[in-house]
Amino acid sequence: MGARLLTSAFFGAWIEEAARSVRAERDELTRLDAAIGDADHGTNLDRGFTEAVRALGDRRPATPGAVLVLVGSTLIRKVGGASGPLYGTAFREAGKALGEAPEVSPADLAAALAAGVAGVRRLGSAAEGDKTMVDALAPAAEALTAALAGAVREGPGADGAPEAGTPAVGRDGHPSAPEDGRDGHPGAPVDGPAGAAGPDGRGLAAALAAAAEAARAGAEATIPMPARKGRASYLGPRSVGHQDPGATSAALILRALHTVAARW
Amino acid sequence: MGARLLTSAFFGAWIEEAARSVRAERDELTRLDAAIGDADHGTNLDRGFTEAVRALGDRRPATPGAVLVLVGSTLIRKVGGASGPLYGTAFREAGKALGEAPEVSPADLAAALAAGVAGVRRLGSAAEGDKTMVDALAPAAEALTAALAGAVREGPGADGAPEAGTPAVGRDGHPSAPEDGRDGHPGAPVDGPAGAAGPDGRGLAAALAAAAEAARAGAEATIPMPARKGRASYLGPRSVGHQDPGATSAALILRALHTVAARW
Amino acid sequence: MKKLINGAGSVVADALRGIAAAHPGLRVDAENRIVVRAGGPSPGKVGLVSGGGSGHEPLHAGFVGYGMLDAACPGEVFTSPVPDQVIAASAAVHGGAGVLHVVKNYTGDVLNFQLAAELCAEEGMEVTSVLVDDDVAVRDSLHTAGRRGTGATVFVEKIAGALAETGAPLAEVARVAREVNTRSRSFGVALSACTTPASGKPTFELSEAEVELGIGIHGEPGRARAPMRDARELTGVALDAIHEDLPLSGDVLVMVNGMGGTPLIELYVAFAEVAGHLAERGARVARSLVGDYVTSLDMQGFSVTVCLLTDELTRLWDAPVETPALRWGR
Amino acid sequence: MKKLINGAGSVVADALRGIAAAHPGLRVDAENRIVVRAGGPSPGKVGLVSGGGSGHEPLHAGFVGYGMLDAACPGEVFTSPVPDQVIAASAAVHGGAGVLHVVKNYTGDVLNFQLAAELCAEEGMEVTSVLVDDDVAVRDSLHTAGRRGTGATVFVEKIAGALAETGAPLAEVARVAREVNTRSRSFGVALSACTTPASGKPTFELSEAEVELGIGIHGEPGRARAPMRDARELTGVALDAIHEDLPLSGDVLVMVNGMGGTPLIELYVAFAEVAGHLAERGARVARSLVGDYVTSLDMQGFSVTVCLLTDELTRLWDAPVETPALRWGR
Ligand SMILES: Nc1ncnc2c1ncn2[C@@H]1O[C@H](COP(=O)(O)OP(=O)(O)O)[C@@H](O)[C@H]1O
Ligand SMILES: Nc1ncnc2c1ncn2[C@@H]1O[C@H](COP(=O)(O)OP(=O)(O)O)[C@@H](O)[C@H]1O
Ligand SMILES: [Mg+2]
Ligand SMILES: [Mg+2]
Ligand SMILES: [Mg+2]
Ligand SMILES: [Mg+2]
Repeated sequence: MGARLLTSAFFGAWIEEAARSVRAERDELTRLDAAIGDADHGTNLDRGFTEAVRALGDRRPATPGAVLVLVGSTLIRKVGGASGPLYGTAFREAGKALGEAPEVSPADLAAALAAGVAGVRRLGSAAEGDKTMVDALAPAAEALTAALAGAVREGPGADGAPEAGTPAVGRDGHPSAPEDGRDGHPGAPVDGPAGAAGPDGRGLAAALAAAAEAARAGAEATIPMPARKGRASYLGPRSVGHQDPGATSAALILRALHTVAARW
Repeated sequence: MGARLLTSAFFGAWIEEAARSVRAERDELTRLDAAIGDADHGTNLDRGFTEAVRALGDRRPATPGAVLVLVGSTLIRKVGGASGPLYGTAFREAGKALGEAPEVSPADLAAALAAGVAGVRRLGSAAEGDKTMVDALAPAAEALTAALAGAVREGPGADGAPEAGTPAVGRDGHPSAPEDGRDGHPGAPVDGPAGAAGPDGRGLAAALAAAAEAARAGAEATIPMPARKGRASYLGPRSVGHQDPGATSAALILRALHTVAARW
Repeated sequence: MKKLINGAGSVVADALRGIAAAHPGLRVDAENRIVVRAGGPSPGKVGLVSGGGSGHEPLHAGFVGYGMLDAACPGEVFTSPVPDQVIAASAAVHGGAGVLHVVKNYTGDVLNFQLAAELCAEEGMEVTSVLVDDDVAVRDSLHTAGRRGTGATVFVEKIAGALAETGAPLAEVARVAREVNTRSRSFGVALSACTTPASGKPTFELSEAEVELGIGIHGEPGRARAPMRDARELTGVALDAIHEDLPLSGDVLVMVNGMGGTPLIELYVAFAEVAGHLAERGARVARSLVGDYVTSLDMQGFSVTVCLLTDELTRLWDAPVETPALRWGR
Repeated sequence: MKKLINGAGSVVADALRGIAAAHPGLRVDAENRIVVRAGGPSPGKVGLVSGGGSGHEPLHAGFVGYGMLDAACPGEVFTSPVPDQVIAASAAVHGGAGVLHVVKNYTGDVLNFQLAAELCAEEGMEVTSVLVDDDVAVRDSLHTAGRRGTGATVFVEKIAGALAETGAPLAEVARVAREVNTRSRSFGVALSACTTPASGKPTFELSEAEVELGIGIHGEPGRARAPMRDARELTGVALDAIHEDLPLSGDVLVMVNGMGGTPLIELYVAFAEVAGHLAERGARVARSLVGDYVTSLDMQGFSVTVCLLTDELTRLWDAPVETPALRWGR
């Protein structure tokens, strides 16, 4: 569609796509949580996003900020566990960062994502490398900001972005994402004009492709880590070799954002 | 050895042989009890006969009758379950029937066995065909009495008697014993003089071979019966197709009696 | 088989040591294998003795204490106690007013308690036996072993124990015990078999899609195998079987009992459905127990026991009791 | 997976209906998903609120009643409750003297109770939180989630509840709660994994020859897998781990807790060994609990919790309590 600015409908579509994706991967998320946690992450998020979609259906807020705050509050009110308050805070902080504007820019979205990640870090006091959702969220926020800021090189095109059907769950334990996607120099491709992700939808889609890819790679990179936060930390070294369920769901949610932007 | 009369040493040897045999078949007895009862018959009898052997070792009573009464009391005091009082009563009644004689005849033994069976019937109020130990004990007592009374025909010799190594546990559900073994006309062989089991050991061994075979066949014949007494009766028709554990152990104990007589 | 034990041969003795260490109100006589109240016999009070195979904990030792049993005789796992135990227990609790034996209707229990009662009588003790036979899964007939004694044992012991505590005579205590039994019925369902320490193997095999209906408490298979169903339907089967035998109405005492391996959350799910089934039949849950009271080692499953209350039974149920497994009012 | 339930989605709601039907002394607020004492808040009494994931029954709803909790907030299976539940529970029990939140140290419980406490404060309630973190299997460090809260929760809730019943102020109740936690340690061992209704599969696989040492209460694997051993050795591992962290001596309160699928006879076997191990270290079992108190659905295994008693703690432990799972003195 190529709309310059993002409306509350766009954010609503994101949440619907995220809910679909979480539902589809629910059992896989629970399986990952069974390995190093308590086997409820898929059920938790499925319950939460289903409720979030229902809440948005009951009264679709007029502004993007209000959409995300409502989603965050719903997750806090319905999920429980560690992921409920953490994802809830992420969405609430992101929503608050968007303020009351009826439409927001891609740069606003990037700032909001960064605010959300900051909220998670604060609440959970987890750093990157602790084997949590932060390991997927933080590189994704950085990648999005960097891509929109123009630090994007030519690449293999949109094909390099994760497809809706590509599992976010790593299969082999070897992160395949380029390392520079994690340190502020994303190597992921854009299909907009080179040098800058313009305000049009295709540029945003490309930047979100980079963010989604960074999240996927970040999730996969949790495999060799020993956990230092959350339930998995009780396992100590035995948590090594398993992908973090929260990082995996974070990658799913970022992929949903790209999917929606790509058809916007 | 060919001793004409049976001493308390003979009865002690019987109990030792029975204890060995129960120990060897313990798990099989428990397995049979698991199918239609509560999976303890092997453990129960193993505990009981082990204690009986110990009791006889502590103070070997001077008379056969006292040996059996002590064995019976020990079984009552150590086994519990249904089989404890029933086997205990069988041995006590048999012992009481032997009176205080220091040595007893094969005919006395037959009368004692019959008295023991009567005790079991009275206490358990089980009839033949109820799928209990009575189905092995009753035909064995009858066969012994009949064999000693002379109703014994020539047969294939001692080879037809059950060997110590032959499992008393039926394998195919078709009793292989001749029917006349159960109605007072035992077809089992003797190796003594035809027409009568004389008072010598070989005649007694032959008569006990008939009794043991009748017990084995009686145990096997419980397979197609629906149980009407004991725990197996709770299963109703589902008890059909399984050999009764108590009948099986009764056959073992009778086989032990023959084994001891054969080498007496 | 993995069990938290030191060996199959010492399970009962080891557990008795644990009971002794955990409950100062009980005295464990390891040599005689009996568990009695620490205080000794109460003069003028009828002594209550029960017992049966081990593997059903808290039954019976867990019900020894004020207002319930005076002594318990634990046999080997799933094996009734021997007469010596019952005689020793009876002698230990005999306070001059006679002794009541509460016997679950199994051939082994009946025979061993019978032999013991005869010997007690020879020693001059007045003994009365009450048979518990509440399990409707078993057809009652003169030509069978008759119904099994299961969950109602808890009701009989609690209510008779309460009456005995008032100083009532033996005949009265036996009368109320029989009345509880007459007014109570049970039905059990297994989702899995149990494994005895001695055999080390499940007593039967049950697929993921099946349940055993009408089980007893010794790991014996039930009356029938049926497809697995939800809690509402499984409790419905149990209530139907009970109702058919003893029409349910009025105030009832209900126990939803776990067989040993069933999580409490599932027993509460089952209890919700049982209460609903009872209400549909016009009966009202006046008193209840939810938990593990009469178990079969590690078996997964449940049993339901219902007792039609009278004012007297309700009053005796509510009377104070102080045992390891049942306690209120003190 | 075979479970006595109506469906994975309704387990918690169905169990709450069962709790409501079984315990007239409790009021279940199905809409807010909280369980409170039937009487309502006691004016001038500190309100005690706890909660956590379901699947640990009787924890927490089974500890609501006189002398213990005022309200429990059950979350989904193994999922901490949401702040709304905690807020509703706090409001329901607030009698003007403030509310104590007893929180087991899990990221989810901590975060949800924290958000709830902030919102309670905004609504003018005085709330203090006490963190339970007794599990020595987890290394405590600023750079980890810290020790888990397990069995000591029962001790904290009982003892703080007893003090609250005397009308003690919030700071005092919080002080004694923290003291119980400081003096208590736990260690758990699994013989089998548990199966959550939602996943339908055991949370881990364990061979016949292995145990998991240092497990928590959510079906998570333990710190290490080790060869299966007998009850004496397995309890020795637990006691060693506890003793290393908190030297054991004097009078202790001990709980040998079943994980849900462990037969009581095995818990008594374990208790006998625990008492022996304690005596070897010069500690004496002054008070004890043996049974299922903090479970993990159908998991087979046990945990040991030891609390070094003081006279005050013993007195408060002995004070009357009347809840579904713990009752004495009334
Ligand atoms: N302190 C933390 N900071 C950030 N993320 C965390 C933290 N603790 C846990 N998580 C995330 O939460 C995920 C688990 O969520 P979930 O299974 O829903 O909750 P719970 O652990 O309470 O069962 C973990 O995989 C991890 O990504
Ligand atoms: N009423 C009875 N009369 C005779 N034999 C019986 C009777 N009841 C049970 N039995 C015998 O006892 C055997 C079971 O013994 P056992 O397993 O040791 O005791 P329990 O049934 O108490 O566990 C049965 O196989 C049966 O042969
Ligand atoms: Mg989880
Ligand atoms: Mg048996
Ligand atoms: Mg038995
Ligand atoms: Mg959880």
